[in-house]
Amino acid sequence: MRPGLNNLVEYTKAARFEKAGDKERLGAQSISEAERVNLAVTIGGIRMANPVTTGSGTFGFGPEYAPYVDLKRLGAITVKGTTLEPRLGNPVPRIVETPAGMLNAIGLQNPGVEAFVQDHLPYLREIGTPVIVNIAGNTVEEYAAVAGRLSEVGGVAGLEVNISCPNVKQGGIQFGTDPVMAAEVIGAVRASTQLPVIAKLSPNVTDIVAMAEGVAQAGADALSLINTLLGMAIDVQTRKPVLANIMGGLSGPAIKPVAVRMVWQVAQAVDLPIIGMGGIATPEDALEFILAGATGVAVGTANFVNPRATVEVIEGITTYCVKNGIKDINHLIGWAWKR
Amino acid sequence: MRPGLNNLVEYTKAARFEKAGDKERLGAQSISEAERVNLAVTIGGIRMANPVTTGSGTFGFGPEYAPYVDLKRLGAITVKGTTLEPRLGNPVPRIVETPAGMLNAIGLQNPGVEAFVQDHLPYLREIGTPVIVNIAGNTVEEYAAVAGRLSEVGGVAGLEVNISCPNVKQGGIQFGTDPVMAAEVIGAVRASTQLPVIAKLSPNVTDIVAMAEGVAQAGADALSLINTLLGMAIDVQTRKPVLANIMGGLSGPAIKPVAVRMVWQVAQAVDLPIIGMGGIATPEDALEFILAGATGVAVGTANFVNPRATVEVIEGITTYCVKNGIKDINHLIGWAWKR
Amino acid sequence: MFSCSALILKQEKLTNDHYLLTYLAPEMSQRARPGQFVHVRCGDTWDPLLRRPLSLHGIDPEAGTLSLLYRVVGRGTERLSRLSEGECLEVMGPLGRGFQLIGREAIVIGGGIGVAPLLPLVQVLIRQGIQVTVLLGARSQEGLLAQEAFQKTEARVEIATDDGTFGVRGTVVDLLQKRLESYSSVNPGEEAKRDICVYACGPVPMLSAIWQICQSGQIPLQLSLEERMGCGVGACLACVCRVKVVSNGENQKKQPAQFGVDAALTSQDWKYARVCVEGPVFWGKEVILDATRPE
Amino acid sequence: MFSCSALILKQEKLTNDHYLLTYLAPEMSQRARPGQFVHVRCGDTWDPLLRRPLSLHGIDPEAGTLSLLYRVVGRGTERLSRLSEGECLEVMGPLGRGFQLIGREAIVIGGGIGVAPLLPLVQVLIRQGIQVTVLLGARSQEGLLAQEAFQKTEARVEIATDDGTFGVRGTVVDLLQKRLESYSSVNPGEEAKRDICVYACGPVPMLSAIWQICQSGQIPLQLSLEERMGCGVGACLACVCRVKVVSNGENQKKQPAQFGVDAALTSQDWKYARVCVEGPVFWGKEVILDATRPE
Ligand SMILES: Cc1cc2nc3c(=O)[nH]c(=O)nc-3n(C[C@H](O)[C@H](O)[C@H](O)COP(=O)(O)OP(=O)(O)OC[C@H]3O[C@@H](n4cnc5c(N)ncnc54)[C@H](O)[C@@H]3O)c2cc1C
Ligand SMILES: Cc1cc2nc3c(=O)[nH]c(=O)nc-3n(C[C@H](O)[C@H](O)[C@H](O)COP(=O)(O)OP(=O)(O)OC[C@H]3O[C@@H](n4cnc5c(N)ncnc54)[C@H](O)[C@@H]3O)c2cc1C
Ligand SMILES: Cc1cc2nc3c(=O)[nH]c(=O)nc-3n(C[C@H](O)[C@H](O)[C@H](O)COP(=O)(O)O)c2cc1C
Ligand SMILES: Cc1cc2nc3c(=O)[nH]c(=O)nc-3n(C[C@H](O)[C@H](O)[C@H](O)COP(=O)(O)O)c2cc1C
Ligand code: FES
Ligand code: FES
Repeated sequence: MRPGLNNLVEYTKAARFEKAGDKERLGAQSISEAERVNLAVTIGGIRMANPVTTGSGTFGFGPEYAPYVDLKRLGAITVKGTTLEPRLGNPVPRIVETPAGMLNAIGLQNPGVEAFVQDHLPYLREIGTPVIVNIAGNTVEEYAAVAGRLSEVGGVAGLEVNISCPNVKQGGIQFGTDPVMAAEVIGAVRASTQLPVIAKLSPNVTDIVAMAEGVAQAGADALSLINTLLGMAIDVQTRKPVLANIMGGLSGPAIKPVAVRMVWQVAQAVDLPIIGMGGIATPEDALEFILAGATGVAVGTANFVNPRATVEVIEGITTYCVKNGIKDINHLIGWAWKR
Repeated sequence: MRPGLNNLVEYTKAARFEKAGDKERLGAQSISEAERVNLAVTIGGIRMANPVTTGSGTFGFGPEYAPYVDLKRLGAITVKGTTLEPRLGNPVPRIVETPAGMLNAIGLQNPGVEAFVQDHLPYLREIGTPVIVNIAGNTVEEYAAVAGRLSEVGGVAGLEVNISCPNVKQGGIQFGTDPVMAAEVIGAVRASTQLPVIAKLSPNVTDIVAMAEGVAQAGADALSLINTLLGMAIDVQTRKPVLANIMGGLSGPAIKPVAVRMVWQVAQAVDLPIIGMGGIATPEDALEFILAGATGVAVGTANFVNPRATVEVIEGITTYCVKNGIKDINHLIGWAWKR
Repeated sequence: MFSCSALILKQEKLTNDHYLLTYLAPEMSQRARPGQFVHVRCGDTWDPLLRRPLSLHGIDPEAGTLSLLYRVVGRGTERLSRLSEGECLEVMGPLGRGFQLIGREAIVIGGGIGVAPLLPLVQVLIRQGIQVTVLLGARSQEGLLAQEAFQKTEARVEIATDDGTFGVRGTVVDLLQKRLESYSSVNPGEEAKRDICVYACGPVPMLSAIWQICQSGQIPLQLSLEERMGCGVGACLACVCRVKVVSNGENQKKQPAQFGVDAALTSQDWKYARVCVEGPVFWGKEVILDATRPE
Repeated sequence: MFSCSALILKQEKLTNDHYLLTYLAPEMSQRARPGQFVHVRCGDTWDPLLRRPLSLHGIDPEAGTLSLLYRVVGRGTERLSRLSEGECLEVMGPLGRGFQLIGREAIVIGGGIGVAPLLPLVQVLIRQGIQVTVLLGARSQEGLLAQEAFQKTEARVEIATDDGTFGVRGTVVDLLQKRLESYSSVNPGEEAKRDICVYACGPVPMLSAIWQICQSGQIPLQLSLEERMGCGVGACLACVCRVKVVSNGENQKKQPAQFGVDAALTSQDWKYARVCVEGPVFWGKEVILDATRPE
């Protein structure tokens, strides 16, 4: 070893310790206080130990982040969008970085529901954390079929229905931008499953409240909002769109203000629990959504930046509750307009 | 003077020189090439020496930025939104910073059209740069009245109609989110002025193309897009919305991908010149909009970050044209989908 | 008003949260007046996006330097504190309307970081032959800033801390009251009040208390205010505060008053003024300190 | 796989655009294998947002250090180059599948910055008793990187520059052809081809040319690929490249093949594999280099 290396190793350990979760920083007394804070929430019948889940498509099927995060600690795991048949997805480039955000056009690459059930679900079941499966389709029937299949297999806590897909029967208009079509999808899914149904809304609409009301009437048990904002980027050197797919979905911290606004609007108008997402990277971000009216929160793009973002959010929420004398996280839901 | 200060002064001068416009950096030969590039564009009859104007509400009435920018060099100056009567605007806080962006809820504070004509227009007329006046109102009649008044006075090159205002007669729904109401406003303005009418569209809609088509049919000569995205922020300490107005408009680099996407969509569908805006801070940003189909571009929030952003964008576009052998900026408009 | 990349000559850490940054900007330093501020970038990416307003704490036109005394409170100031000697500071200024020098005696009051704009004020007041008393306040001794710098001037310096760890136990408001009593006992009569002026900068509750004392005693008062800023140059209308509308009779609306071009904007008895242009220094008799809007 | 704040021990500027950064990460260095990469943050704000993938250029488990050889091409790498000794690097890794060591002879080919992952490869190959020839290419002399480091190993190093300013005038492809000719003249027969392996990293046109030579000569080839990355851990599916589907008869779909769990995803004869997990090193016979999707 080089001279002085021991010191450096110590230094590195110290630096890592500094980065340790807030829980560690709270000190012994507060740790017991932290343990007394109730973080458990229920979303459409899904009981979660804490409000934090993952953004579909940003956390794979779980094992990808297992080296960085104890998956047992998450409130739920929401996995990549699953369709009836396998999908190849789009050509590359599939992503491009934008100011405080990114665009993606993955094109729903996924192995199809059967391969999901055989190859991925067993691993997820083992963890014990509630598994929310994000589902998608190009026809109402496809949605219903995936939902039906996932209801039979056991180990799925709920379905998150991604309605931001093009309806191939109706010329490719997105289900998620028309309240009637959205309600149709949710209604069909509702009819084919006993599992909790979470409707995941697209933010690319004039009236998010109308969308939420539509899917609520169609039988959704909960809402996820928001999905990505439709955007694009052009390469000034090639003078062509950067993404092979031309347009993509904008996510990351950049979109947080839009997401918080939509949660705020919907929470006041519709009596369903909401999983808030869009740019959550820190405990404060998550708290913004909860104060706006979200019962749960999902960490999406931030996982790419900080693979421990999910647990750091959980720890930070706990610290906030201890410091502010909040005994139950449920008290904070909607505080910004309720009190 | 302290010893060594002379050197430091030189250093500072050098640092400033380094930051000098691209034009300076091009070298003598290229400067003459730069002068041969045609940057002039025409937008709805407004002849601009270059494509660059200012985002309404971010550049005051012009003199505010005169110490930093030679206002004669701008393609046009788009001034703060003007209403029939003076408006006090909203209480503070009126702005909040967000990741790569900001929210504003100024509330259209403005001295009213008469004070504008008397106190601000004379200064603007002197400059010689085309002046675009952004107008707003709470009823169709108000819009028409402001437009009528501004048509009489001379020195106004065009009107940019901000339709993102609440329609007080129809319960506060925004004109800008309903194609029929938007067309009504534009139709009324069209009927009361000979000046070029630029419809400024809100991005908070499901179908930006339908909005654009609506105002095109109602007689708009050009389109500005985009206005701000509706967003909000919550202070986790007070647990209340940060802005006194609760919601505000999101602007800045964060929204650029959404803005480029909308320009791209509208440019291909509607045969009107577009002034693109939303997060433009650098020449490359401006070029993205032009390649997407914008004829003009507006620098908004970026003025706050860099008071010389407008001229730096003009200089950078020139450099780009010289380096890439582009003789006329008009050739680049819509390149990303035309070629 | 300039916008430049200025060379940082010094970045001193004064306390755990307080820094003193000195930069070279010859032209800017020649134009700067006490009470004015600069608008600085705290990084070179789009996050954080906006500039941060900071008062001029040191103005040295001879050396061509300016300095900023600031407290780290959030992301912007934290990043600012990481810059070091030899690096560049993107800075716009000098901005805003500074203090007006009037009368024969001055009482200059600073609370916490509010002392920042007051040091150059005191220096100029003294240079003009005005007699200056400086009242500094803080929670406790550690919160006292720039105290030595004030003591180096010819001003008389009095200090109060809430916990009595330094100077008098109490607040600057107590000190002000005493000082005004002794002034009026030496200089009796209404006339004498025109010869004194109070200058204050600090937290709003402190300013409110001072405002009330000066208002009831009819003592001229100048306050330096803070508000969130976008542009810093009067263009965005983000940074407003309420000021009283001075009634000029019937044609009041027609007169573009001292607050600049937007004087036409009035409610019944107040209007919004921009802190970055019409301020940050306002006359006590003009300003309405409570920032919430009445209906 | 770790994610940590590692102490930067050294940041050397090698050329105008190239840097060599060494950091301390004992556990990571013990796990790291040649051809693997790390995912680093290039700042601590949300802009730029994403991490940047960089290959491991130096792996020293004894010293507990790792090093990165990188070229400044954009905002991320530019910010990375501003970090200095004593500061922290946020880094995840080691990630991906590295090179597989096979055969008795190796030809290791690097073009431009593509040499980065090859140095530890060469060191390990030599330690395993494999005979190594290194072929380095660049436009001109200034573009040659880490040349001395390769020369310090026991490998035989040959260099080609397009303009002949150093080594042979020509490309590494020319060098490869010569080298293969001499190999097969010494080791004739099909069997001998299993005893050699070509390892390459560099620009896609170079890789394509090498791929064709190896394909037609049936020489084993391993390529290190690049693609834009989000997560770096296989979760986001951003970083895909096309690989051939190896037909296993009828129940092909059922077999989760060597590319991991997503083997079910297939078109007619290819599927997408993730560069960050199934790569960045791929076998030449598997990979389809042209990244555009055929219809
Ligand atoms: C005219 C003027 C002069 C000032 N002079 C000084 C000074 O000399 N020394 C000093 O330490 N501070 C001064 N301040 C306050 C200083 O601007 C804020 O502390 C600073 O902007 C906080 O930035 P941040 O990113 O660290 O905090 P954050 O809280 O992260 O900032 C978030 C946003 O709020 C704004 N903001 C937060 N606090 C304030 C505030 N008090 N006033 C205005 N905007 C705020 C920020 O500018 C930013 O846009 C002055 C403010 C004004 C208006
Ligand atoms: C597995 C792997 C190993 C690599 N090893 C090295 C190395 O050892 N040394 C080295 O100099 N470079 C290496 N690269 C390339 C390096 O990742 C890019 O040069 C870098 O990401 C550019 O970032 P930027 O912000 O400077 O450029 P920008 O062009 O501003 O980056 C914009 C976005 O594009 C992505 N991007 C740009 N170029 C590439 C690229 N070539 N590959 C992947 N993503 C890219 C960036 O990550 C970022 O998300 C490697 C790439 C991969 C995938
Ligand atoms: C790479 C990527 C893939 C995604 N895939 C899906 C998906 O399959 N289904 C879905 O409903 N949402 C998908 N999303 C959207 C996210 O789940 C989330 O709604 C969105 O990114 C906003 O949250 P964030 O800003 O935290 O990422 C994806 C997002 C990203 C960035
Ligand atoms: C402080 C502020 C005030 C604004 N005021 C107006 C306005 O009065 N009328 C209007 O049409 N748009 C207004 N806008 C919107 C801008 O003109 C522009 O459309 C938007 O900010 C997007 O561009 P940017 O990201 O470059 O700022 C305002 C924006 C800001 C930030
Ligand atoms: S900060 Fe823009 S008007 Fe004052
Ligand atoms: S970068 Fe996310 S899957 Fe490879």
